[in-house]
Amino acid sequence: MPMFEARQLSCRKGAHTLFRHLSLQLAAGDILHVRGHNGSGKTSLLRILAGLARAEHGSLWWQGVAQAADGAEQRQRVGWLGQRPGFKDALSAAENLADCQALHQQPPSAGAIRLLLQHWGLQASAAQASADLSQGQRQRLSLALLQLRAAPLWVLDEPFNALDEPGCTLLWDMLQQHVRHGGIAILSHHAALPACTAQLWLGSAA
Amino acid sequence: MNWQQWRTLCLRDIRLAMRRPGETLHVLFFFIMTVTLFPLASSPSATTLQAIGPGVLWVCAVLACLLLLGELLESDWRDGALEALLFMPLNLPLALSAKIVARWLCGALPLVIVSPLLGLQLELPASVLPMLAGTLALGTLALLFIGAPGAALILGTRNGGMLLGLLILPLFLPVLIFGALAVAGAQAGRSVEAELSILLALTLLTVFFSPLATAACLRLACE
Amino acid sequence: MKWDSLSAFMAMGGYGFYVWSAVALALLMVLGELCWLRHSQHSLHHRLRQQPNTAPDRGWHTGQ
Amino acid sequence: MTFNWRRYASPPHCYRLISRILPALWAISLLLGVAGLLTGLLLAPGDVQQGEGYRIIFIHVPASWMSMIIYLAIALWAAVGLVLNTSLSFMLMTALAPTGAAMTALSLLSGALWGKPMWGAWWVWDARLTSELILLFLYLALLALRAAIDDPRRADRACALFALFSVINIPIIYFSVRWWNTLHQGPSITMGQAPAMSDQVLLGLVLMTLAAWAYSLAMSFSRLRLLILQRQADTGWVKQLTGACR
Repeated sequence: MPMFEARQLSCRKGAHTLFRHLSLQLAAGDILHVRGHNGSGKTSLLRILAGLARAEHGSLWWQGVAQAADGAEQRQRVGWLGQRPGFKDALSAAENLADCQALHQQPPSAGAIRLLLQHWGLQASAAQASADLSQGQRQRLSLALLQLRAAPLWVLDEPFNALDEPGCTLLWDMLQQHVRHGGIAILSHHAALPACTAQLWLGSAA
Repeated sequence: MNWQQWRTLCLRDIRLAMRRPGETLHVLFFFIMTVTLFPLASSPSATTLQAIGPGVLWVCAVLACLLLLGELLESDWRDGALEALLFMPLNLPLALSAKIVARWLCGALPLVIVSPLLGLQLELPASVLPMLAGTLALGTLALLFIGAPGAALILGTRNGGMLLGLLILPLFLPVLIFGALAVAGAQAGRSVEAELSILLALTLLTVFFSPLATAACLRLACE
Repeated sequence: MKWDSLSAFMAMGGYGFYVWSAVALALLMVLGELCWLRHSQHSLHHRLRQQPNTAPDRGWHTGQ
Repeated sequence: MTFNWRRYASPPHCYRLISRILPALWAISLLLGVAGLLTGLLLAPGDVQQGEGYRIIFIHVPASWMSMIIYLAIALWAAVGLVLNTSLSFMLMTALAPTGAAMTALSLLSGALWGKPMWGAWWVWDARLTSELILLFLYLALLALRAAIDDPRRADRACALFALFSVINIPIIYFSVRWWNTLHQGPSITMGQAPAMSDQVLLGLVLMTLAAWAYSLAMSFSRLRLLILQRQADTGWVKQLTGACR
């Protein structure tokens, strides 16, 4: 029985329909790569799967249990990475991580935060306001926040944007580790990703 | 959702307001300037000022609250912190009430602290000033809570700021009417027991119910 | 019949201006909404016939 | 065969149903309007205090009632739309709003026309008239919110949420305006109670109210037809329909 399932999803943007009767099943340890040219509805699909947006028709199922249409239950299980950074520019990286820790009811531990910052190469500018970080560093901070949340289902919208070579390898290691621990990842990326277990083409296939 | 999360959110917003005091200070200066416009526009004579005093202070406080509400969710919406809030294990209405209270502490309390000085400028008798500050403190809290759903509705729309005024000014009227009446009544020596209790009732009503509407509007805005 | 002559009816006991302008306003409102409806109908049918997938619509008034 | 009401929740069926009853609705509203005006202006006797000027109530009172009832209808359809997630109820809500705004404006203007001969002032700070003015602001806010959001689905839900949130505030607003009015003006300047209701006046009022009801329904349903076509532009039946009447 698949861990996460979507049935007969359909989504409309204004007067025209992006996709219809879209179904997918994902078991623990799967990485789904959503592909499609611009405007094919990749982001809309990801927002529906994350429980942010509401599909025109269709439903989401988690371990065989149908999820409420407003997406509240679904969002508790999802680690979301969208186009927007998701942290406050005026606060420093360390403060953002500490707030995220507190808001997720995790015991506050400076050690875990220091480890995360070192892992993502942000310890040098940990005290700087996040606004002064480079675009790549800001993406790394978003990924660090995602790792801190430790959600079973990750929905990532173009996570490789603005990442340099070491950043991409760090992201891959995190994905592999997440999937090895029985998690699921759904991500969209414009280029081919060989290590993904499944692919989903939106719009007319290339 | 436990109170430690509520405190974290509230403290985070207060820290943000302290880090960038510009936003809250420009609302305070706006309040002071608009109040001083009225004597210049009408006449500095004590009788006129005393007649229009309470109304002027309350209208300017309402307009200042409108500015505060414009900023309430805008910055969190732009950098995705609101989206992140939706994924956290917390009760969304309660979380939003934390943000509104933080905005009230940083943005509205300075207005309340300054209002007695402006009251003196408008020839209000000294005995009325504590009533003025008290009703403004209660009233601005009610105004911020009433306006929060409107602030959430205009996220992501074109010219949201102008639309916000049109959306929530009609809803501000009950608080404005009873607040101004309370101060005017105190000034005239009447017992303002009734107006104060209705103002308190309005504040409690909005503090408990409008976060639910704000949460619904927010989920819609983040779709 | 209350009025004995047309002129008395028009004068409406001295309040003619107010009563007739109220009636005129009501008719104006009805005609205004009908014209607005006609305008929306034309631009909608024009747009529907022109290209099958229409631009994102904007609710009750069809934008130019 | 049990009559399945749900069938009319789907836009194509609803479109056909409306197209069938629309001509009849327009005819009824015209008939009632003419009958109401005739009884009001021709048959009804003059009022002893207000002379002939009171005849404006045949325009003012139905318009005020309709402006209030339409806002409640908007809030009802907003709630139905949010609960059942049917796009048709949002469309009906959107179709009702302009007519409600027009009725409110008409009620305010006719109120001013009535106030001038009676109290010598175009605008009277009466509790009912002031609340009517605030209702107009709420209608304008609803229409502005509708126009500010492009994506129709999101605009529907935003308007629905605002309509529900504001309809709960209307009684509070009316209560506070009445309190403010009685405190400052005292009961002297109010619109006064309805004039002595002879049966012709009552008949005129009832006819005009029914005319206002029929007119609002007819106008809203006409606008609803357009909205259905617009919203279902890419579906087969609309293409076939518009193609057919090329």
